[in-house]
Amino acid sequence: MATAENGSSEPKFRWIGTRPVRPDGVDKVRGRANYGADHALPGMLWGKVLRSPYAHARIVSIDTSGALAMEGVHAVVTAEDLPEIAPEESKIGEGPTNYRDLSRNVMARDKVLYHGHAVAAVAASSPAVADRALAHIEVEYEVLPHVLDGDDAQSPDAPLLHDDLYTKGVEPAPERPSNVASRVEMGRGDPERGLAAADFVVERSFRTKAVHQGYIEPHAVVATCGEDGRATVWASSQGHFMIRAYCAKLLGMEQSQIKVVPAEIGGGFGGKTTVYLEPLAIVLSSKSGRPVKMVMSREEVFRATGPASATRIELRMGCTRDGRITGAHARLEYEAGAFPGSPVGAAVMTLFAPYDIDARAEGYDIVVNKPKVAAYRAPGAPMAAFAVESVVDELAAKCGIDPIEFRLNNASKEGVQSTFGPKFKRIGNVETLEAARAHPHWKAPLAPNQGRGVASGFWFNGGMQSSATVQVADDGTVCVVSGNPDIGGSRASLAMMAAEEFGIDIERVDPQIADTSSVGYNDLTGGSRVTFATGMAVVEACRDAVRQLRERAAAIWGVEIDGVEWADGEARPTKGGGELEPLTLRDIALKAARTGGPITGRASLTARGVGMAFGVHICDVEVDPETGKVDVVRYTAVQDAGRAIHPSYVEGQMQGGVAQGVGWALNEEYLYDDDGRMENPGFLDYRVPVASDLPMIDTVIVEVPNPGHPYGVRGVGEVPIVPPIPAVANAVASATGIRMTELPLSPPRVLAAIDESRG
Amino acid sequence: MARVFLTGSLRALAGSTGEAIEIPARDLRELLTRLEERIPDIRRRVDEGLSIAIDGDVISDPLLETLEPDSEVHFLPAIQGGRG
Amino acid sequence: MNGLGYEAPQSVEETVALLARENGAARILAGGTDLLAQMKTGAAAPQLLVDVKKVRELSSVEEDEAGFAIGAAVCTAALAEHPGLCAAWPGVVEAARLIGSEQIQGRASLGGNLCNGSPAADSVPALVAAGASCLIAGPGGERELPVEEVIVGPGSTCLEPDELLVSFRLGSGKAKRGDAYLRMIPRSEMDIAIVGAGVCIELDDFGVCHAARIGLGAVAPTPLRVDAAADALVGSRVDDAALEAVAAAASAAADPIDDKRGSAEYRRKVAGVLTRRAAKIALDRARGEQ
Amino acid sequence: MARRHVSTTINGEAVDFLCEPHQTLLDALRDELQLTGTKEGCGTGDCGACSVVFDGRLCCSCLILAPEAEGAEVETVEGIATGGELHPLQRHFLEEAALQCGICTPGFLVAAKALLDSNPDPSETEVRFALAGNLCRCTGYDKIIRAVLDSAAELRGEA
Repeated sequence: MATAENGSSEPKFRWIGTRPVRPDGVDKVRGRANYGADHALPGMLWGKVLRSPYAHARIVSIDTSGALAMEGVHAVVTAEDLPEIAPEESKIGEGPTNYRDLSRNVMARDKVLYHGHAVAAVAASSPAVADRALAHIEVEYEVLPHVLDGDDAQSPDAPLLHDDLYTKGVEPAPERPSNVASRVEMGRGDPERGLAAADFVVERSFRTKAVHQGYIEPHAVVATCGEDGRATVWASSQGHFMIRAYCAKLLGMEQSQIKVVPAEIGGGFGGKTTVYLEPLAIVLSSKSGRPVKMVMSREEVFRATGPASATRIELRMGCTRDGRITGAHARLEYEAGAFPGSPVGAAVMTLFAPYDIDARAEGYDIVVNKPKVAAYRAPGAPMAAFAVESVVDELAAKCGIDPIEFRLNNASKEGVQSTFGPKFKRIGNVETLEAARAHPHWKAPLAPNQGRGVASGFWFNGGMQSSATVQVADDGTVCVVSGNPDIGGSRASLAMMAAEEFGIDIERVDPQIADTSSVGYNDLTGGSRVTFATGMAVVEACRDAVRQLRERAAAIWGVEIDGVEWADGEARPTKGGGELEPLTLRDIALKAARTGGPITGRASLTARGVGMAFGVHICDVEVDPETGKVDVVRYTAVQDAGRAIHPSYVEGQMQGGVAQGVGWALNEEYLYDDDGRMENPGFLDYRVPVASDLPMIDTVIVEVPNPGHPYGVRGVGEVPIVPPIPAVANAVASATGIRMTELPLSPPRVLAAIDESRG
Repeated sequence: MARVFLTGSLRALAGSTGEAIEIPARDLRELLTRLEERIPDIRRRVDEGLSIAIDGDVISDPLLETLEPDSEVHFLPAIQGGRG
Repeated sequence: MNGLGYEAPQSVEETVALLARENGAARILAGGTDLLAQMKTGAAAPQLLVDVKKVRELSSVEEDEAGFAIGAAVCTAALAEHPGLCAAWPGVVEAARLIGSEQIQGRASLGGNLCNGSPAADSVPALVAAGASCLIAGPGGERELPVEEVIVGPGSTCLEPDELLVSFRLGSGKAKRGDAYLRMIPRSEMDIAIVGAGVCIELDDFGVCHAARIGLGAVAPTPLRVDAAADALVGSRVDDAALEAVAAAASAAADPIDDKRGSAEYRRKVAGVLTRRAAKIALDRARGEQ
Repeated sequence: MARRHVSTTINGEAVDFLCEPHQTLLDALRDELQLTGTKEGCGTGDCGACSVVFDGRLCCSCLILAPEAEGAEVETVEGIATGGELHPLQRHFLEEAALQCGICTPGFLVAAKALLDSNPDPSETEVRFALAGNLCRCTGYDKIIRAVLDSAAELRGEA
């Protein structure tokens, strides 16, 4: 089970570190929580999307008259119903997203760029009528040659997806358009010199396939837009402020015309940090004059929403005989899908982070005729870690040094200059490696056909903007209002921090996620930022309220404010306060009307002091030598959380990240036929891990507090998906003696490698 | 006096050989104005999607941040889809 | 999928009459776990669904001294609750219990699994090994066929549009006989078999195998009865040499395709491995050791 | 096309609804009866989010035709808590953080209750295989399996 280990002196908290039941839990176990598809409005129509049957084609004409003439069809939408958007980089959401590309991904304009690309949409009286209506929309296509693979897309004679796409980040600027959208490079020192001086050099090429976030809730939205041009949207997303901003931009509306109400979200993992259906639902509602519900089928989720990039990574790394890495060079090629925007930049930034070494990485973002990729939990990092942690394991073996010792010898720590530029501030890389080494799993015996692998993982986590308001009711209870969808229990963490600040019982704190018109702007739930950044805003808002409470107490006692201190939920006179009786939160709140009015704390901030975080995972596998099947038989995840606010949900993030990483390593992959059609768009043949595939996942939370946060919090959501792929791959290598460098490690691939090695 | 570290292509543009160049500036705005002497379109590049790290703190959309006398400033390519 | 009719007849005769009337536009609905999924993806578009779960002969498991009559529409979860069947044919029951998840088991039937016509159907190799036969009713009366003759190609069976699969016939329990089924799937559950192997072995009083039957799934356009592999066991004490021989014979008989679930070469190799391992389990059961 | 009238029993109460013959039981529960606790994750019986107990058997309601509910007994997640008291499974799921986003939780609760009703003392492996038809992408299953085992112990009076 989880054991928290930290060296620092432990301040005494009443709630932080405990495991209260989450305040929104009862609705979720009673089946009363409303997710995207659970909303219904009177007179509601059903919307469906017509999707391209081709991977690459010009749209010659679209005739919607047949559909419009059908009984029960109330509106049809094509690209003409959406404004032409100028190319402009958005600063919010998932990092720089080009609004023109976003618009063309929501609905194809002039060209379809992948099989499943949205071409038109209808709103009808029932899903069945909507389906039939789609069949009556005639689209004339001029089919174009397509390209599905990153390598092929780079060849000079490859079909071009965008004839106005010139590679960015290359000097001098190229004259010919290309499928390579951008080049990015980062590094430190002179790795070539280091590589020349190395005793051992390992050079390998790695390939990973596209995989999907696999959230169980398909994308869903209900939207209504009146004749006054005002829209209300119930959306299941990772950020309803992002939904409002993107819809306003794509529809040429003001943000004040759109209110987005956050539905509960059934999983996102980065895949719901953009828009697919929302703009279409608004336009369909506006044209039909009725509310419109749109729910994707699972097949649509696979064919038309953002997977994580397929990648090819070449890595060269060298070390001295005594285990000191002298240099490394990596070339990363990430498929972006139909529009630029793969997370190769984040991969280039993070892949060498666990190590204090001279290294350089160059990354290429490559468009292909497949769905536009979207963020997937530490976007870009898991694939790069597969390469780095596999080669580090091989180097350790060549030196005959224990793989954790080898990593400790080269570990980055505070003050070390990272390969992406800045010096590391206080980080828990060493402490996490030491906790893994100390765990009984590291030295436990192995049975025949079993192997053990270890791997490190890093993520820089996000800060960005958050707002919170804290309303004190006259019965002394507190409502904490914030604006981040609660994917994995963040309401509980926010309530715990508020209860700690006020010094009251957590039952008296009511955490609410408010719509876009009821709380200040909040960047989306992503980058493992909610407990960190929104938590910081909640703490600031609580401190603002406590200051007001002290002011009211001072007024009641007729003293100066610095004569009043706040402790354990009450105002107390400071020393020398004589016979003044403490005033509880309720006492002060009851008199609020007479001492100045309602007490409301408020905070809006861009969170600074982001805590970067590390994880180290140990994995045991058993490999059936006759069928190539790999079973995970034991797993231990160690991670630095800075401070675990609610340990159960920190453990949950770690265990969930492990399961997704193991699925990515063993069985998950997009399979495409030669026409660019996905062959396995369903949970039967797109194999996510099931309960009987996994053992219990032991967790160890290391706490090296982040000085940048009032409670030392570091983001925990993304780190845990980074180590599993290499941990599994290193375990398979330990069990079979074969170094596999192409995912997934499915039974046919493993058996082929075993037979090949037997010659 | 902030020490500014430039990455690959920026370093070439700035014509600097070493890892870092020293620029006197009390805040980011001042720093960018001085840097424009060496890299005329530095502001466009920042707007187009460059992140800046000040003493290890990565800031995606920087403008007014103050600088300490010994601050270190790094220009990083913006993180595409980097905050999933 | 619209304008769909739904009927729930009470007898075999009524069902056959309905099928005859619709001549091909009707589909039998037992558990529906394959059929409804296909209707949703457009792979099937019947005009009429004939729900047969109310017909006694299709929804019950009868046991008499001759053996078992398993209704074609009985859900596989119910088979595991029939002590006599589990004792007599553990291989058939474990194969049926591998069809999908617990939720699928609450609906899926042996009839549906067979008539869906998939070469990778989990229950069919075990039924073939068990020497099961199928009772089929039609306008002209009933006929009985060995199970291996029903699937004639991927997704198609020998049943006429107006014929109804009523039940499966299996022999009664027998000492010194054991059957077993194994399959290869990438996960531990919830997958379609990349390869399936059903083996049934009968030993004489001296421990020598005097009868055997082997069925393979997902290695040919239809589930296969592989007599060459069975012959490799007959006359042996099912020792290691015989087991190697049965593995080789199974691999040789396999004629698989490359597809999204596995390569032909992989299926050929694993067909041998699974047949050998299933034969070992069947042997242990025949010796009463399991 | 004429809608069919279906009279059935849901969570012990007699219920009537109208449906198109092609609608599934899941569609009827959610869109005709506003019982939205049962969720759709895939529509093809591969994720378990739509699990219900149908005539005593655990099933995927997305693969049952609504007309088949005529005269049947249907139990959904909304019927698990009785008399304003959470079922031990619901309580343990909350106390042990066995859910994060919660979209799969209704399906897991229905499937786990069906398991414990038939096997009051399952091993960890038995629980894992019995729940293999319910996909969860957030938790990695660990806390779900522990919550089911702890609920079983409490129901046996051993907790």
